[in-house]
Amino acid sequence: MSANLLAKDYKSDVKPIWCPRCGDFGFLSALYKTFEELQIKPHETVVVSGIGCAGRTPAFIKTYGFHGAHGRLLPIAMGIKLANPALKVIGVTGDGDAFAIGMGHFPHAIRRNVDMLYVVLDNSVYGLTKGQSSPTTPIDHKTATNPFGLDETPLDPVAIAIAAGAGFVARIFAGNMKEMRQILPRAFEYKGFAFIHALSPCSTFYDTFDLYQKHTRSLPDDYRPDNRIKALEYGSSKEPIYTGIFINERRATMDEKYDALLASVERNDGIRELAIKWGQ
Amino acid sequence: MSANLLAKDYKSDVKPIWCPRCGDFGFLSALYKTFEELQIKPHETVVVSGIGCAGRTPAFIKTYGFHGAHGRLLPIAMGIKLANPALKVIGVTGDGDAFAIGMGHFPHAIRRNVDMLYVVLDNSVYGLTKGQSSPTTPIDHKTATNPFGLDETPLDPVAIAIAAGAGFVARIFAGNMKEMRQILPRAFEYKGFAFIHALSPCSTFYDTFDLYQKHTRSLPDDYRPDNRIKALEYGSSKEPIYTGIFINERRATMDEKYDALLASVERNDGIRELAIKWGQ
Amino acid sequence: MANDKKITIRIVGESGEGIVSTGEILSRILQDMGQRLMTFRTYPAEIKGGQCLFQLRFSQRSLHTPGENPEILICFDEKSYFEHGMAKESGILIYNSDDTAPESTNSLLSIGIPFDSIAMNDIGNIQTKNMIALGALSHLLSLELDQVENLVAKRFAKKGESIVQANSRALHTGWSYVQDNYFYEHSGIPEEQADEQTVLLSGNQALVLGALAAGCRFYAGYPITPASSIMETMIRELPRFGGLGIQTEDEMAAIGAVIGASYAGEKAMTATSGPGFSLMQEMIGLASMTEIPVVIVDAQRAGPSTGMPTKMEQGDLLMALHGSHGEGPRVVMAPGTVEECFSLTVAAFNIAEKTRTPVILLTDLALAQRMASLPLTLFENVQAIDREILGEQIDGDSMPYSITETGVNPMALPGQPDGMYVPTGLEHDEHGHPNYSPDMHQKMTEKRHKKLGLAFEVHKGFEIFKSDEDESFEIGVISWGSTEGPLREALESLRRENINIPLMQLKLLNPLPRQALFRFIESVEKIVIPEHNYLGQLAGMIEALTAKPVIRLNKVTGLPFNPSELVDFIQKHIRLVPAYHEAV
Amino acid sequence: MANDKKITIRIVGESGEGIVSTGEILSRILQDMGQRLMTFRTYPAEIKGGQCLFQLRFSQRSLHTPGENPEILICFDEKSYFEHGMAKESGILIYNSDDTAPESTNSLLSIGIPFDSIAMNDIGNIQTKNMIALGALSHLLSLELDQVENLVAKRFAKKGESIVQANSRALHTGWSYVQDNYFYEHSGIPEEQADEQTVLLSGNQALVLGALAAGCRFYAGYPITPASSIMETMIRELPRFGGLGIQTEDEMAAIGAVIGASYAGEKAMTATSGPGFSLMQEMIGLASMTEIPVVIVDAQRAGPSTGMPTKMEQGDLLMALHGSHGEGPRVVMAPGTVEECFSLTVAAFNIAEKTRTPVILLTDLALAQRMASLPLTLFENVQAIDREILGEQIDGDSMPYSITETGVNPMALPGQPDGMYVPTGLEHDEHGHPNYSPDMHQKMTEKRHKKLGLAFEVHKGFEIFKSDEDESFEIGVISWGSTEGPLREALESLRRENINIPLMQLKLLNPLPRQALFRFIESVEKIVIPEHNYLGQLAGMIEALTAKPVIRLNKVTGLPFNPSELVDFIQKHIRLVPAYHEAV
Ligand SMILES: Cc1ncc(C[n+]2csc(CCOP(=O)(O)OP(=O)(O)O)c2C)c(N)n1
Ligand SMILES: Cc1ncc(C[n+]2csc(CCOP(=O)(O)OP(=O)(O)O)c2C)c(N)n1
Ligand code: SF4
Ligand code: SF4
Ligand SMILES: [Mg+2]
Ligand SMILES: [Mg+2]
Repeated sequence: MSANLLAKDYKSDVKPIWCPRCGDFGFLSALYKTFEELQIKPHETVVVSGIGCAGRTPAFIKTYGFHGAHGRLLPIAMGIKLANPALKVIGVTGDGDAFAIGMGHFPHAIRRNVDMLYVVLDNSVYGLTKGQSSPTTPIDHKTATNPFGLDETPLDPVAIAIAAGAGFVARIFAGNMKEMRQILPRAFEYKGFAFIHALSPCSTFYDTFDLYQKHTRSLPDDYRPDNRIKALEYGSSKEPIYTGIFINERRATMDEKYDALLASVERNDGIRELAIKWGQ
Repeated sequence: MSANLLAKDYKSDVKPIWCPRCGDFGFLSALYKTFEELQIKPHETVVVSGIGCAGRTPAFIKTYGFHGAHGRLLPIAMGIKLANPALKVIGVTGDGDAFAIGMGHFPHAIRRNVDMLYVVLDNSVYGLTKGQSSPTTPIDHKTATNPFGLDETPLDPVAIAIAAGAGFVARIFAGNMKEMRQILPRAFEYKGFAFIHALSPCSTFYDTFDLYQKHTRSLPDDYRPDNRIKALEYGSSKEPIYTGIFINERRATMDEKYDALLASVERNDGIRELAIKWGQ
Repeated sequence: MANDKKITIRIVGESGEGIVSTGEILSRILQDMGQRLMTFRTYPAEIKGGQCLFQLRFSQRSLHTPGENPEILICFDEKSYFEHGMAKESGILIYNSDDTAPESTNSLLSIGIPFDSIAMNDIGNIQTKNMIALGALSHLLSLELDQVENLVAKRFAKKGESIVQANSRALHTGWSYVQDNYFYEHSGIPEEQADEQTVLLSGNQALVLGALAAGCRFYAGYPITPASSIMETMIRELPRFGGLGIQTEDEMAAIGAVIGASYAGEKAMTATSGPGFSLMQEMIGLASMTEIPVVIVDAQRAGPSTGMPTKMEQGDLLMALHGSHGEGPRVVMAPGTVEECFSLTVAAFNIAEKTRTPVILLTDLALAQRMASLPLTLFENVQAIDREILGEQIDGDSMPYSITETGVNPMALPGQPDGMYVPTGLEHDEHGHPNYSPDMHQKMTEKRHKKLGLAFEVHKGFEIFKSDEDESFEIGVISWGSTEGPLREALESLRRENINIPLMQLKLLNPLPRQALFRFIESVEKIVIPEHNYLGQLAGMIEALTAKPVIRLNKVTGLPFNPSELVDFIQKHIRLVPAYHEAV
Repeated sequence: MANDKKITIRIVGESGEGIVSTGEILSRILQDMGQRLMTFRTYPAEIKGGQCLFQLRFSQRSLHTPGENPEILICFDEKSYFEHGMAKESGILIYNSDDTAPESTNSLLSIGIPFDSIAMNDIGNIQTKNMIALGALSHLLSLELDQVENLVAKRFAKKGESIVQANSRALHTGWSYVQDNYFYEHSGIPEEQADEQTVLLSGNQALVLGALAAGCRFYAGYPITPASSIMETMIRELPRFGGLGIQTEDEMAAIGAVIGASYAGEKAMTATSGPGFSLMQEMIGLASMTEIPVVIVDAQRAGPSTGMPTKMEQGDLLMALHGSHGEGPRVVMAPGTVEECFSLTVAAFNIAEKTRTPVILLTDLALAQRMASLPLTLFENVQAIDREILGEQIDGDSMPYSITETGVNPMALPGQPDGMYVPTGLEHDEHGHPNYSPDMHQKMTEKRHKKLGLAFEVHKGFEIFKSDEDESFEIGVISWGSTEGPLREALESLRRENINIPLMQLKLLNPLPRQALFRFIESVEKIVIPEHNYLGQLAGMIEALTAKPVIRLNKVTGLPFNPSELVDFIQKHIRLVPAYHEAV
């Protein structure tokens, strides 16, 4: 295990089943490279996912992983991290999985500050189930389930994350490899719940590649990721759509608090003694 | 039905089962009075709830109602409103019901802009199940499930509602009848999804009455509820805790969009014809 | 008489090569020609890649299955041949001679066509491979090429003139290739028209029509294979019927909205598949407890968990009956055919409204996606039953949950003066007020269960297929859901060998038509129950009810039974002593 | 010999009057005196208000039930008397003479004490009513008043000296009131000590001890009656065992976290009741599919929906077996006693770890809250089984899901080099890679089901109670869960009338101990199955398995069977021809 690992060493022998030009390829490739850069230990890493095209990611990576149920990535990831805090836990999934059926867990993972990286590959559509609306589909985009444009105002995941109090919030675009390579290592280094909103076009059902190419812009050089109100302003701007790190603030994580507790608490003296304590 | 209805006419013959001094009494009484003030028609009103002490509210009101399942108030309320847009739909429930198990529906009801009033009676604790932590319990408050202070940063429901794009967001304190009487009628008049964060102490498991008496303050007179960034600043202030209307902005509601669609769409020519259209 | 002739055509290739659209176009043409069709498809769960199969069978009579070994197999690559090729010697093979020719073909005639080179060199568009194949097929079946060309043009009109042109050229090239290089004596398609007008519909389409015909005016759902197309169609069509369909954030929201809408007076439905159905269980209990009529479709797929999202199974029967905590009775129905996807959906709504109980409609992936020719008369004179509304009947005695003789009370609808009540998931008294007294719970539990019996006023719950007037049989088969088709075909072929086996197809799984079941079971010595699940879920129910052991035939491969394997199964088991299922 | 004497005491009054704390203090005192106890409580679902009952029974021998008609009834108001008073003539009644005296008492001796006026005027604190009662009781039972005083002082120490003082005065006043005004010849509590050391624990406490003893080190849950105290205790105790317990945002998160933690190597558990259990179903299927061992406790309450949150029922058995879509096998166990709440929890973990399958432990509200005296030896030498870890065994052949003889593979744990794999809810091959081939699904389905059989290596799955060496019986009873206690008491009393009826208590409900069941059933002519549900859920399972009809005894009132009603039931049914359950 001591030899230098290359990006390709992190590829599993399952071939991605994604369509040609799917945005998820771009992210996956940035991830492999970040693994190489940081020399991430495969056996101490767990990539957890939900269900969807994006949710297939763990199968393509040669680390531990968990391809769970639709919308339940965050609880599973939390359980893994709490059971073994030495593990590096990375969640990767799609916008439907994260913000529709999985929405209920999002603010809670944030407020618990579970130490993990959570990347949502947002293509603003349901890819795997073939083109229905997702919580981030723009109103004017007609889909299989929005034939009349009756749809709803799209959610702004970055705004929600900031409002819920996340300590690390960033946006990347799967078409911008250079920036992904800058941001991913910082997200990896962050201790706590790091959320990355990854714009990752679906070439088959909603190709927004050119759109994002045109409308995304990196945060200004003098932007400092330490002010929530400002973060909200930039994070929810529609024109341009900013990419970069909106918030980067450290606070105690769930496993740190738990470690402190374990260190402070008196050890038990066995089941029999506990039974006596309760029962006599 | 034409005679003037008094607050007491809105009381059902089920007596509230709440503990003495429960904050929910204050809200309920303000609600009865608002009904009287606005001469709300009992049979055109539906009070929907989840499960919990707060969730018992519909039983005490002589209108239509629905005491549903834990966390599912919003979908049920949406179904009622869409099936019969003439109804006035009011959701009343507790903080656990709304922001723990029911969290996943909250941003979606907001972005759909379902025309309803949603009041969450927040006592920062699970009342009915006897004193466990809720998503809004402060870290330093020890509960049956937070004996070590390992708990998480409490959620800020007003911030989440603003980030999700709600058109009407207010906070009231069940101990401030005067202000409730001012705000409730405005929320009733609002067309769209109106969210009220109601501070309503649990006298049995977490009595915050004095605390809120001391720390709440009405929004400054010159506050204008038309700016999200400002709303977030005031809404998430911890000292003082502001009460009042943070945001009040009109946008098209789900039923309005749907009405427009119904008016524009060509009527069907029967099942047989549809079968022919599809099948030949 | 060519009347009874059935032809099966199978098209296999890599997903993305236009397998399904070729099959669908061909189906439409045959439908236009007055044939009766049935189709089958199976494909991978991924968006792109993997082997894919489309099969169609046609005849002038109604069909029970989409056939087994094809008379004609079109095969775009060798891999597909090995996955989906012919099992025994039969028919004509058309293969891609630019790919490796299938090594071990069992076909009587092999036609190699260089699809890739023709598409690339002659037509200039690799996407037209499937049109070349369709042209070749048209020749083999002596279809009117004009007609084929028109249909193809219509289907691809949106893609622009140049695509339409390329397709036409490809069709002609394929046609000529066979004409020029092979000699094949085809019998052609019988001219004689089937006697009724039919339409070619998928199971999901028929189900949507049933819902609309029954008066469903609210739909809420969440995408999931194979139920998504129900949602997509309902959302598109409902406004034209004055209703509304929406996509929600998850399945719990979907069933919640449906319960709310029905409480407020609309007939309402949701459709999902296994994982979503599991998530709905708590809320189904709420509907049962509050007595709000709702219809829930579970288009079963292979489980457990995410399972095999594009394969069929019948694994959810027991969950449909018992999937919620406590005992919240529900009616459970299962259509066996595409036709019943229509008629049982109507019945499901009628039963829901009549009994004020959730009704679960169990279909499966194969049935949802199967296309079949249905008589147009099916869609005429549909009887929709509406719930009893409190209306003018209000008097001192009428309470929302009073314990009546049938157990059912008229519903008050919000908006209606003086009918105010608050449904609750808590146990309640006749006013709907929470009440936990021992007596009340016992009585209300009985009331909720008793209502189910009313289902039989809408549907008798079963159908028996037997050819003669025999009164008793050595063996009898009981089935539910889409095993009906292959079983009928299997039993018909056994009948030709003078083995008479009656089939009882159950349509109501809860409540079960007990008396008919007892009569049927008394008429047979041994009971065989074939199911696409591991446990023998119906088998267990029948054993519990009748205290009679059952011979189980279980297949969990994700693929429907073939009539011939059923014949083999039955012949093998017919001489065996009934035995308990030995697994576990 | 006073050995066999059993005394039952019932305390009833309005919720909030200290009914439960009086009962608990009295129980502790009796426990200290070497008595064996069993308790029962029932109370309204509201936080305040409604009638509440605490009953305790003690003896020098182990008890099966908390008794029926009390020897002593303390009653704080007339309403409580009518809801929870005495059924037939028996015992002593202590009533509140400041309230209306119960009109129709069946008691042999009535003692009226003006609780309100004494509390207000003599003690100056209305809250001390229950202490006056406890004082009176102490006299009737000739308890050591000092001892009672000490225990009360300890319990209320936190509330401050003045409360402790008031309580003491109230105790003395109650004691004197009876001494001064009534003459009652009491036999006193037997001096003789029970032969083993015991502890008084609730079902939930015993279950928590079982989990800790089995090595559970991760807990995640969501509040719900009657499971909340399991969570609260686990959260408090786990850190002292090096583990962690958390409250999650809902039940799906709870089971998700538990699956994640177990995948990462910790033995993990969640506990809930009906509504939460319904919500967990999809994820239980995931655990089954990915073969991650987890333990799920469903403390059943009366359903459906929110139902009666403070009442007991056995309505979730079939959901425990079949509540998820597809067929994701789970092991289902049900303790019948508080003692088994400990021992079967240990077994549940052992089976989960051994079979890599979710194990569901069905308790119920009455059992969860029942307190019983357990021998301390129970907590000694507990055998915990750990999952097989991949460890050093890694070689070319070891795949995470290879089809082994037992069906079970050693688990690789994240952190362990070279064991990397990705569990998935999709059907998968032996490497864990998604695979939908017909063969693979059939094989993997078999593998997942086959493993269940290993459960019997941990627990034989049943217990048979019969008094003699008879080989065959006219009638035999089969039961599961907390009906065991009243049944044993009922059958013991029948035995005294020379009616010998054997009882088979099932502890493993899935897989069922078939061979033992068949043997048992062959030894009896008729089978009776009493259950607290409407359908007769176990009854149906037994009928399906054995093809033998069952006499069902169903009670859905939210209250446990009394031995005497079981005796009546059995005597009534014993002469009847077995009949199918007629409901539905
Ligand atoms: C409980 C449940 N409901 C529905 C589905 C069907 N389903 C699979 S993936 C998916 C959504 C995919 O969309 P997204 O999360 O945006 O991922 P993408 O495919 O776009 O990457 C759905 C609805 C499921 N597997 N489970
Ligand atoms: C699915 C489900 N899980 C758990 C419960 C138990 N339960 C009832 S009310 C409640 C929470 C009550 O807290 P909150 O919503 O804050 O209302 P409050 O009682 O404080 O007014 C819970 C967990 C339930 N009824 N259903
Ligand atoms: S459907 Fe869209 S999201 Fe899915 S693999 Fe294809 S391009 Fe990617
Ligand atoms: S427990 Fe708390 S929230 Fe519930 S009724 Fe009592 S005071 Fe109100
Ligand atoms: Mg997506
Ligand atoms: Mg609360």
